[in-house]
Amino acid sequence: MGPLHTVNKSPFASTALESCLARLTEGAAVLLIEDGVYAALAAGAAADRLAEAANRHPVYVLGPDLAARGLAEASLLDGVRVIDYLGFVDLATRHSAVQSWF
Amino acid sequence: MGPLHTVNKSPFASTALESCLARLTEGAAVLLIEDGVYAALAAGAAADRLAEAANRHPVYVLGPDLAARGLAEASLLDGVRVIDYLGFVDLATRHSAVQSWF
Amino acid sequence: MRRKTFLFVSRKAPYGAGQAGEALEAALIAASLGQEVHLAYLDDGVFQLLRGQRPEALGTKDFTASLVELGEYDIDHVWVERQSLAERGLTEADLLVPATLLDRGEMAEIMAGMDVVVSA
Amino acid sequence: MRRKTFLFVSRKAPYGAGQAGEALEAALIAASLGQEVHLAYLDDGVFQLLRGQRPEALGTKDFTASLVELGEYDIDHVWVERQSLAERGLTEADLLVPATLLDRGEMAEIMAGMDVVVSA
Amino acid sequence: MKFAILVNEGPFGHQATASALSFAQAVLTGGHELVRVFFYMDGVYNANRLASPPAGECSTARAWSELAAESRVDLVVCIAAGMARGVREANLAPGFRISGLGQMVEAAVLADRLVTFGA
Amino acid sequence: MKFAILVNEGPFGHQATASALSFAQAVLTGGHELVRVFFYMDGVYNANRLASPPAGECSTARAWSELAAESRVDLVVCIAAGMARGVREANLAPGFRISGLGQMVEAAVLADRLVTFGA
Repeated sequence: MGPLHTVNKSPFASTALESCLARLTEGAAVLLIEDGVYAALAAGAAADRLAEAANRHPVYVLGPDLAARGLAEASLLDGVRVIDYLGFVDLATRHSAVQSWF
Repeated sequence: MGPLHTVNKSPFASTALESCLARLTEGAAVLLIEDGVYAALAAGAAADRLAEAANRHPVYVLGPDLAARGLAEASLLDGVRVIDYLGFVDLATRHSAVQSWF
Repeated sequence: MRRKTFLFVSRKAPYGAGQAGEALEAALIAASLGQEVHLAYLDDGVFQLLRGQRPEALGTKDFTASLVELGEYDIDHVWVERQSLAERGLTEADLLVPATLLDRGEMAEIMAGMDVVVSA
Repeated sequence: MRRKTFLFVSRKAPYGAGQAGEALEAALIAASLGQEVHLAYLDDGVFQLLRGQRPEALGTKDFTASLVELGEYDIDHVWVERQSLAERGLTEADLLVPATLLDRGEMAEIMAGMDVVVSA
Repeated sequence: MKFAILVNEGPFGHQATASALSFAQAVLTGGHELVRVFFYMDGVYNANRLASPPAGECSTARAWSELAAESRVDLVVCIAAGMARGVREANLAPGFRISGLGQMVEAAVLADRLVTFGA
Repeated sequence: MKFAILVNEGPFGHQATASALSFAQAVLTGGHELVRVFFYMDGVYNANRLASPPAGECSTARAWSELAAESRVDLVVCIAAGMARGVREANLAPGFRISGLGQMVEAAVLADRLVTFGA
């Protein structure tokens, strides 16, 4: 398995997500945390780019960070999977390393 | 006179400059400080948008922040004026208020 | 104390690295001291006004509790930029407080006309 | 101590809000402890390698002094992304240390192949 | 599996600390081993015993201390980053210890995964 | 003209403090009045007397203290932000005082311009 990439910045404020998505390799996965979760909004301007990445890589979003921000799962892009912290730990075990983008 | 807008983030990492330029009003000026000075690089990908704003508004860049980063004045976009901290204070006196973008 | 117009500009999403709560606190103090306080929400700042936030799990205070009490501080000027909402797929119905929606140019004029602008 | 491959990834410009110096310090310690250390510069991180920086006026230490001593720490792997340079109008001649230029895909493969990735 | 955590942000106005804490708890709940939490850069502010959050907020320093007490997690503050920011033995919260950056490198070597939170 | 300065970032890993200090010095050099410097949010870390920067770096806390001593500039640390971050009377650098947010508002009213540095 390739690395797990975490992104914690809003795609509307920072280029961190875009930068991460441009460097995904075979077997890599993306986990959106903190302000990174806003990228998963289906109706947001950043959705197309993430949807394209989600066709080739698993994309996860941290549920507790969605809830804190008042974002409903129903508002998320199709194909994005919501996980909790135990799921985050589990993903980390199943990937070769964890790389943070901020 | 309108407000003086300071921007302290790199245009390659943050949307702060773009956001600022989209809200300039008659008589407003822009001062690039800290990592904001990278926006003034003539050969950089952010140059066109700044050049367009510079046609309608004075655009300044803080010299000490250029020097710290190893950026030469010769590498800057035409029309961008380099000032020092005394110049920054002077600009603040000549504008109605100072608004920070970060 | 002389009365000035204060604008508190929120451009950042809450929680991640924002100071939403501390900025709002400053606005409430300014209002308590008799200043004319305006709140402007643009860019990711509009996420601060989203209904249904539950930040307790992050260990941080729910600053939105102060938002719904703005009227008690005589803060009547809550400005939200329409384009910022639209870019994020949000509408006025998603906001937890009554606000006045402005176009980008109107927001720019509001910001340009204030005595004091505090960004957060 | 077991020997692992460590990659220190720099994506931020120096000084503004960067931890260029602190990240480099960590890399030097890892090398001193016998680890295989790689440094990757991409996005605004390439600005850290620009010749002619004079940060003394900002009151911060000139971390570029450590950069030129990388060889003494047996750090031979300095990777710079070609596209990141180009987007900023920079060329290899602007860099203050010898580095290996990589295309975006090559950089991605380098990052994906490390035991430990530390971002700064 | 063995984990190490690196915290690079201070406890207020940044979510990174809360994220790191939740991740640390989940590592333990998931039956894994947490080798060490290393506090670097502004992360050292987490270890300041004098910090007392406002009513309604949770003290992350206290939460780390509790984690250390309950689960014997090794919490290490970088000495250089701490000195620079005024975090020293005199104001160190319970459960933290001060040491060098080598402890971060060692943790990354001993653990199977290093996970960074911040900046 | 009368100026007030608001500092919202801590002294390490952020240039905002150095920028604010240079601006403050230029205000005075330019013959203007500096009504007050208010330290809010992570800016309160500037007032920590215990901080001692590594060799080769300038101590901004010391530089603020010098500015206060030489030019009688009023340096005010927000009490709530300071409490939350462990900056208190006990570790306050010389020349700083602790007070409430009202002092920030008052400074903005008394001054002709408020200039914010950070975050």
